[in-house]
Amino acid sequence: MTAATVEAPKAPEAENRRIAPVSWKSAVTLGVVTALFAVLLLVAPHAGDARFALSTSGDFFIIPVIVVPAMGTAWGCLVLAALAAVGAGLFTARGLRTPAWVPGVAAFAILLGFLSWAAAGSPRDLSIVGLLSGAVLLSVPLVYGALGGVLSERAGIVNIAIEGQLLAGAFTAAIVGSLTDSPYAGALAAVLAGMLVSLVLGLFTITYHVNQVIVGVVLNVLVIGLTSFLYSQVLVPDAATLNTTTRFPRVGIPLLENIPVIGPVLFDQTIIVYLMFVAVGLVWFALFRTRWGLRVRAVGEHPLAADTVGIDVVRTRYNALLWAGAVAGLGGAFYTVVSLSQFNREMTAGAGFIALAAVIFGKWHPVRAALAGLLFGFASNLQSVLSVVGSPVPSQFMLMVPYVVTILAVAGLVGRSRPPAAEGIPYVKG
Amino acid sequence: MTAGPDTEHEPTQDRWATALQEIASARWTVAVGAVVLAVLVGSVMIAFTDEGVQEASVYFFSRPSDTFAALGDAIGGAYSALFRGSVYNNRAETFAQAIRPLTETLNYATPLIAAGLGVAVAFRAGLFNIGGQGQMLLAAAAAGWVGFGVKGLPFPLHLLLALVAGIAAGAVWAGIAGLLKARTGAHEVIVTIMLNYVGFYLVFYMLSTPGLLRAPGSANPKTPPTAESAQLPHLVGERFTLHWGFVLALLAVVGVWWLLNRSSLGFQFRAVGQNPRAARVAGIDVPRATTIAMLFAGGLVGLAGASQVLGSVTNGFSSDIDAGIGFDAITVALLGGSGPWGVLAAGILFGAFKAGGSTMQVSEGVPDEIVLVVQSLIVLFIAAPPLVRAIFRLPHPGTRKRPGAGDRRRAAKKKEVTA
Amino acid sequence: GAAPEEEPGAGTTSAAASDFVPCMVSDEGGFDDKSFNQLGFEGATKAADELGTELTSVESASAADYKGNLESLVSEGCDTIVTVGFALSADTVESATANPEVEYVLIDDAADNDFDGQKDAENIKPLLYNTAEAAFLAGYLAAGYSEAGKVGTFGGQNFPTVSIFMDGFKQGVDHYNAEKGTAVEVIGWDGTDGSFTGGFQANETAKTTAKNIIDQGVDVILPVGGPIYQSAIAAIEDSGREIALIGVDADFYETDPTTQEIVLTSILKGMDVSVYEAVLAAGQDEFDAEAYVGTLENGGVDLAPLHNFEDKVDPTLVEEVAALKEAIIAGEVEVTSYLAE
Amino acid sequence: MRLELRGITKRFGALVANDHIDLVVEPGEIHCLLGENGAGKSTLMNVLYGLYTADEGEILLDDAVQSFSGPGDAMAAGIGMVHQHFMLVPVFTVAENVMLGHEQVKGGGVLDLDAARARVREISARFGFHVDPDAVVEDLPVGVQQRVEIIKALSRDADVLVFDEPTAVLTPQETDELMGIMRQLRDDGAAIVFITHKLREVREVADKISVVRLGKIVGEASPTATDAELASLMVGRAVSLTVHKDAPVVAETGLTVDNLVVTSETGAVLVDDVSFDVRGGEVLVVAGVQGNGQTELTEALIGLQPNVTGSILLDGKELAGRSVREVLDAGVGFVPEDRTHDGLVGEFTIAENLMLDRADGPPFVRKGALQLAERDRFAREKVAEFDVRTQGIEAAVGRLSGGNQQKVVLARELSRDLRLFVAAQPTRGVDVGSIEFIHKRIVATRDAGVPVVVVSTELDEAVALADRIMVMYRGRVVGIVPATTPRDVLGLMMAGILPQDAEGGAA
Ligand SMILES: Nc1ncnc2c1ncn2[C@@H]1O[C@H](COP(=O)(O)OP(=O)(O)OP(=O)(O)O)[C@@H](O)[C@H]1O
Ligand SMILES: Nc1ncnc2c1ncn2[C@@H]1O[C@H](COP(=O)(O)OP(=O)(O)OP(=O)(O)O)[C@@H](O)[C@H]1O
Ligand SMILES: [Mg+2]
Ligand SMILES: [Mg+2]
Repeated sequence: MTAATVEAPKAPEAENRRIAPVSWKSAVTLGVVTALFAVLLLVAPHAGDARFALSTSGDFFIIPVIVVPAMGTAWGCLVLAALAAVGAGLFTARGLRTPAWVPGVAAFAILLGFLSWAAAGSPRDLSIVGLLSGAVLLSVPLVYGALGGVLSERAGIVNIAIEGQLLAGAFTAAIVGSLTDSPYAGALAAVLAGMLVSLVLGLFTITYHVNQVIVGVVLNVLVIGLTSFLYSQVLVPDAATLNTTTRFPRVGIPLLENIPVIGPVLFDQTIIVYLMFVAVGLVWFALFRTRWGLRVRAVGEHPLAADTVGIDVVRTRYNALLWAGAVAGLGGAFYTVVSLSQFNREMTAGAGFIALAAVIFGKWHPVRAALAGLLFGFASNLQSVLSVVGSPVPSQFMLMVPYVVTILAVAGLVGRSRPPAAEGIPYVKG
Repeated sequence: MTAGPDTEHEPTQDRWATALQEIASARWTVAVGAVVLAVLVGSVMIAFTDEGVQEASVYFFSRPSDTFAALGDAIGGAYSALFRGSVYNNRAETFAQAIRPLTETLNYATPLIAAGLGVAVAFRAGLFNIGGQGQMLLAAAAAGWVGFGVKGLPFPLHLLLALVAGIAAGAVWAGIAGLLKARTGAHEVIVTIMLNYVGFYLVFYMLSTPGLLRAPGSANPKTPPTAESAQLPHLVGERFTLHWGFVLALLAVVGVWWLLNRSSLGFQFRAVGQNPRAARVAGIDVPRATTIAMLFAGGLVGLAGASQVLGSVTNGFSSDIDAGIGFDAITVALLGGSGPWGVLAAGILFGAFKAGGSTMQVSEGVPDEIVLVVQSLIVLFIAAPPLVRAIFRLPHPGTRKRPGAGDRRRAAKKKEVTA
Repeated sequence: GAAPEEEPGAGTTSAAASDFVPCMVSDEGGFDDKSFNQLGFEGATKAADELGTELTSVESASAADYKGNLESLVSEGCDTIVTVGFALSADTVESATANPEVEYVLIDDAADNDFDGQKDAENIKPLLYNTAEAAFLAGYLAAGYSEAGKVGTFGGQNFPTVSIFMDGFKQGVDHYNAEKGTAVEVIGWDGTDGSFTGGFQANETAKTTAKNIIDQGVDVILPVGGPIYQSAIAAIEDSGREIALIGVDADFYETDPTTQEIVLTSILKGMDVSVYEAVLAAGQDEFDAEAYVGTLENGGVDLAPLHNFEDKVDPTLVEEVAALKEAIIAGEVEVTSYLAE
Repeated sequence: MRLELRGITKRFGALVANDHIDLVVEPGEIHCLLGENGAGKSTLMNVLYGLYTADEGEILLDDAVQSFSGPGDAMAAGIGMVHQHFMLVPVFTVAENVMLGHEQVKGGGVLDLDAARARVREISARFGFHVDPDAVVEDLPVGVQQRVEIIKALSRDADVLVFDEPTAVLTPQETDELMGIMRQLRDDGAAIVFITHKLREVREVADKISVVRLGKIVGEASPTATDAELASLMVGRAVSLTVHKDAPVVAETGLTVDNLVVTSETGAVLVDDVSFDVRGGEVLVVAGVQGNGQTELTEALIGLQPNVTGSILLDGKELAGRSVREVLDAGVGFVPEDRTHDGLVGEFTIAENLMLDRADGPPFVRKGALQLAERDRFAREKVAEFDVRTQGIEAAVGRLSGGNQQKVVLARELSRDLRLFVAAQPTRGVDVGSIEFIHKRIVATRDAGVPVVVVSTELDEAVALADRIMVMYRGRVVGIVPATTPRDVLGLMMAGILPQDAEGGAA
């Protein structure tokens, strides 16, 4: 060894001086949203009380209906949100990172204020339980679809075909569920159908190196075409035997289901919903805690590096993709053996694309993607609940709510998200 | 060490074999193979639905010839109907009627080409525009509103104004996604998907509201017809629906070609699309390029929307005026390799399917989902030449030794070395 | 199976072969929309069968197809073309003007696109249905039947052909309240706007919309819009409560036997019958282009029998509904709707 | 283990990258492979490692013929490789990267990260590395990433080890350490293949040298051969290894940087209160271990860093806070450190890349339209002038070898009217022939009166090119010293020791 045995510095930046980052994004977003809400309250004030119902009949104890003066509450919430916005501004000005609870408080205040405003003067109770449980149900296919998206994209395969996987799952579950009279068989068949779509996606993208976006887009069209064709040619003529399923029953979890608010929302559901919660955890665990997940992520980030350590890139990608199809297919089963007892043409109606958005929104992380799906479900049900309570906003604008909320959340709070590095690039061996 | 040994002692003996091999490994043979494969699958589906085939197959074993005859009838009938409906109607009495299908094809192709270009331009700038639906709806709303709402303007002026309004509306709707991406990093895929829904409900609201888009006096969510002075004139005479929108689409093809290949802006789009980091280092304003690219993309999709309400659907429209073109445009753009000429060809192919699909349904009772299936299979197979080659046992291009790129490079180097 | 005898010139099987060509084009909903496309298709098919011919039909995927599809039908030599809905109205008028020798039947629209109160082409027969009248009866019945004092409704999209049901229903409830001094509430429609699922898909969105209405405590629900009633049924099942469903268009008790246990009644809109009659008349060279408006009076709209609910509904209420029907026919009780204006 | 390659031939299409190569590496031997860019060294090693399948020839280990269907087989047979381009997953931690492919698991496939951490620590300790097993690789300086590569190869107890240009991104000290490790491994009986472009390293560590040219072994050399002999054997002609430059003719005007501070998005201070000036006709080399703020300094000069305070005056005009476009228009030429990611658009042609930073004005753009004739004329001229080895100006730049890619970037930047030239690591990974050329061009630029800033981690290069040397450590300037400063003093400065102390310490 040479004389100069100077110890190389270890990670030099570690001891570097730090100056705080200055990002005004969350402060500005909060300010803008608060201002918009203020404008709403000024332009369209609403007299009367707002009534919130928290309990359902099966609860351990009954929380009485909460009645609040609507405008007072709304203004109070506005002040709270404004304070949060100012707080975020102060944090930023002081060069501190705005803690997550600040936008949290603001979001909650605005939501509550908006609910009060919208429900003002209505004689009807706004059921919080209904709002939340509907949100969970609306998000089920989105969450499954998003998990499928996360699984395949983590392995480096862009999954535009979630819509096709959901639809194929829904269709197969309907036929098999009807023929066997068993929702379990239907769900299993849906899993296989989702895997079949994945297999085709894999064949073209992994084996034949076709552009992943093309294949995804086209597979959606193909599945829509095939299921619609079979629906009109096979299911409709013989609906009684081929398109009438038994649905999964709801199975309440004893005791837990009687807890007010969260009991009926979380613990009185069908097995597919419970499985969804389990699946979120499992996908997270599998991706980040197991050998399988490490290899899947390696293949999605740097397939050549994975290859150089002896990982079979092609097999790993197929494997992840098949799991993705299985999960998304199961989500499709929700349509025909949980929600309804039959299949209808194009019944997924774009849910796969919303799920795709949730994948990106959730930054390719299973838990965050699931939360994004839940947020979307919540916003959808919010519009529905408010229209029932009798909101003053035209129905078309209420129907926009989930989409606008998503845009605001992505632009204002999430920002740039980085996909797995090798996503979309076929792996061709030298 | 350069070219393989076979070049020297390959005799001139078999020119034919060489020629055949070259033909067999050409790209268009793959395209033909793809179409044949897709048509085969479609045939199975047609046979499956055809009553004649079903009836004959019941007694297949006692008289199989019937089944085959029925099969032939059904499949031949369906595909000849597809041809009759999209290219040339040999059953027509007059020549004008006979070529009507071709004009229909071009008519259907018009918005597909324009919107396909919109998706392609975004693609080249590294952006995935799934928002065609929303952009078309907004464009149709704006062009339609000018087209029936503005009174007293003379013909070309009114039309021009309506066109500009439509293109601008499409551009703005896509521009929102571009701006958000540039400013906040919000992923354009999310934003464009969401804007589709927002656009749909917004347009539906306007259609439901008297004084906005809804026809006065009507209770239905539908607009009044487009004023004569704002309509795109017929291109080849009153009898054909084909209108000047097709010419606009062709101009857009040329324009996009120029934009992408000959203009500074297009160069910047492509640089940003291929390598945004290098583009930034080279002084290109990436956020600006992103925003402008989305504006262009939306404007082109807007042209599709405007040409629909000013040319094809002039009797007033409702909230389904986008007709799925926003999504078909993605396939068209991808099939066309995101290049203007490819988009033109793919747009016409898809237009032909749409035009022929109707005739297939009408005269043979073939459900038009089959067209969807055949269409998507063609795209899949065309995109995967190795698969098609494997199925038809076509030779792989480059199995024959040709003096290749590397050879020349090496040769150059060698010269340099020996010099 | 055994092969049939080979017959020379086999092709048409029916002896009563006719050279009349009836045709039909759907709107974007397609012929299995469980609504007007489907019922119109059934009516037209039945007429074609009876005439010994076959119905030539084409489904539109979107508005852009209407013109081309009509064009295809005309060039296939159709004699009578059935079209569906306001969306096809203008294109039907255009096609009818260009082809005066062809007869057109337009379901659910007046073919009056310049709003002068006259249809715009001579050879179109518009079929209209003042369903508000029947919905009025349903509303009255529901109000009387409801023990909770709350009834609900929701629709696919806020189209007049959809909201006419919801509005008539609400008028019926209001009438009941006025008569009886009760305060039965209608949830989901306030007279101008209400709860809509945003589309005509039977899916989770439709189901949660139904569920949210059910959560308000209603015991009668009226879903309007093709297959979305299936979502309502699923929501009713999930609620575990006894909630009655009111069908629309056809008698659900007969068309969808799975509903027999819960369907209180259906608001009938006789599209199948009127289309059948119009096409049959055309096939027998008796086409008349007179606009047809289905009302309680001519039986074009009606309330279906109560079937299983016969014993669950107070007989006096049934009598009141019958009397109300007569009163509406006689013009004593006014039902407003966009068709009655 | 004894490694023998017999008649290895590897073709890419019509191109023969390896042409019947025979090579024997004995256990306990360090075998150096020399050759210019694109000679086929990496290809040969990738064949050995199972990444490529040879078209002809066989691989023998201890005289047993092997058939590898992938790197997994090669690793199982005892071959380890440190790749020229890092084979690390950037978002993984060090431990995850090291364990990838041979993970230790607890029950049910659950990763045993503790075992992996322990393994990393153990190897680090054995070879004197300092690597935190939980650090995320992309946050690490390149030198540390290289260590992770080495740990990865070592963690599998390979008998045959391939090091493909591992020193390109290392500092002299790090290089010395690595060579120490290689010797240690050799003494333990490993057979080692070592690829490098740096002749000093070859002579220091090689037991045997084989020279590859155009896919063939063209000869062996002894470790005692001179640099000039090795260089001409490699390139096939005589190469001048020293930079000829005259005494600087320094102008009055130039670049003045005052109190420059650059902060990252997360708030780390990357360049900490840096001040210096460079005058026209002078080369300032910024030396230092990779990751001490040099990259960020150059990026701040060009306007690529968002959070910058302080002042950057060029000929009296303020550049801080300007956009990249404005800085380029002020006459700044810039060669980024990472040419493939920051300097070139790989899918673009050579001609297009040559106009990349002049895409919105004359001479290549008029009235918004590209001037293709002008562009192609310019491209042909520059390809000839800079001796870019290519089939033509329409060839995609991504297909060029590294050295030629670098020439394209240089050609583009040097053909504008420059008032300042900034080049980061201009010769990294480039063969001696190309280095000679690049150095000549940089000196010519200086002689034309332009102030030049060159960032280099290469001491040889720094000393050869510089008129003055500025050493950076942890974002700060340790000192600005004349080019004649002794190497060991510079080495100590690069470790953060102030010049006066360093001179004492080295003496
Ligand atoms: N994946 C590939 N596809 C086609 N040709 C390739 C590929 N990889 C290498 N080559 C060819 O093989 C030749 C040898 O490349 P290789 O990477 O082995 O060079 P090298 O000697 O390692 O050069 P350097 O010193 O720059 O690392 C290249 O010039 C190139 O022409
Ligand atoms: N896909 C490809 N097809 C054909 N030739 C290729 C391909 N990829 C690379 N090459 C060739 O590979 C050579 C470059 O090889 P390589 O990437 O190993 O460069 P290099 O000289 O090793 O540079 P560096 O040392 O910076 O890695 C070029 O000569 C190019 O012609
Ligand atoms: Mg190499
Ligand atoms: Mg190389």
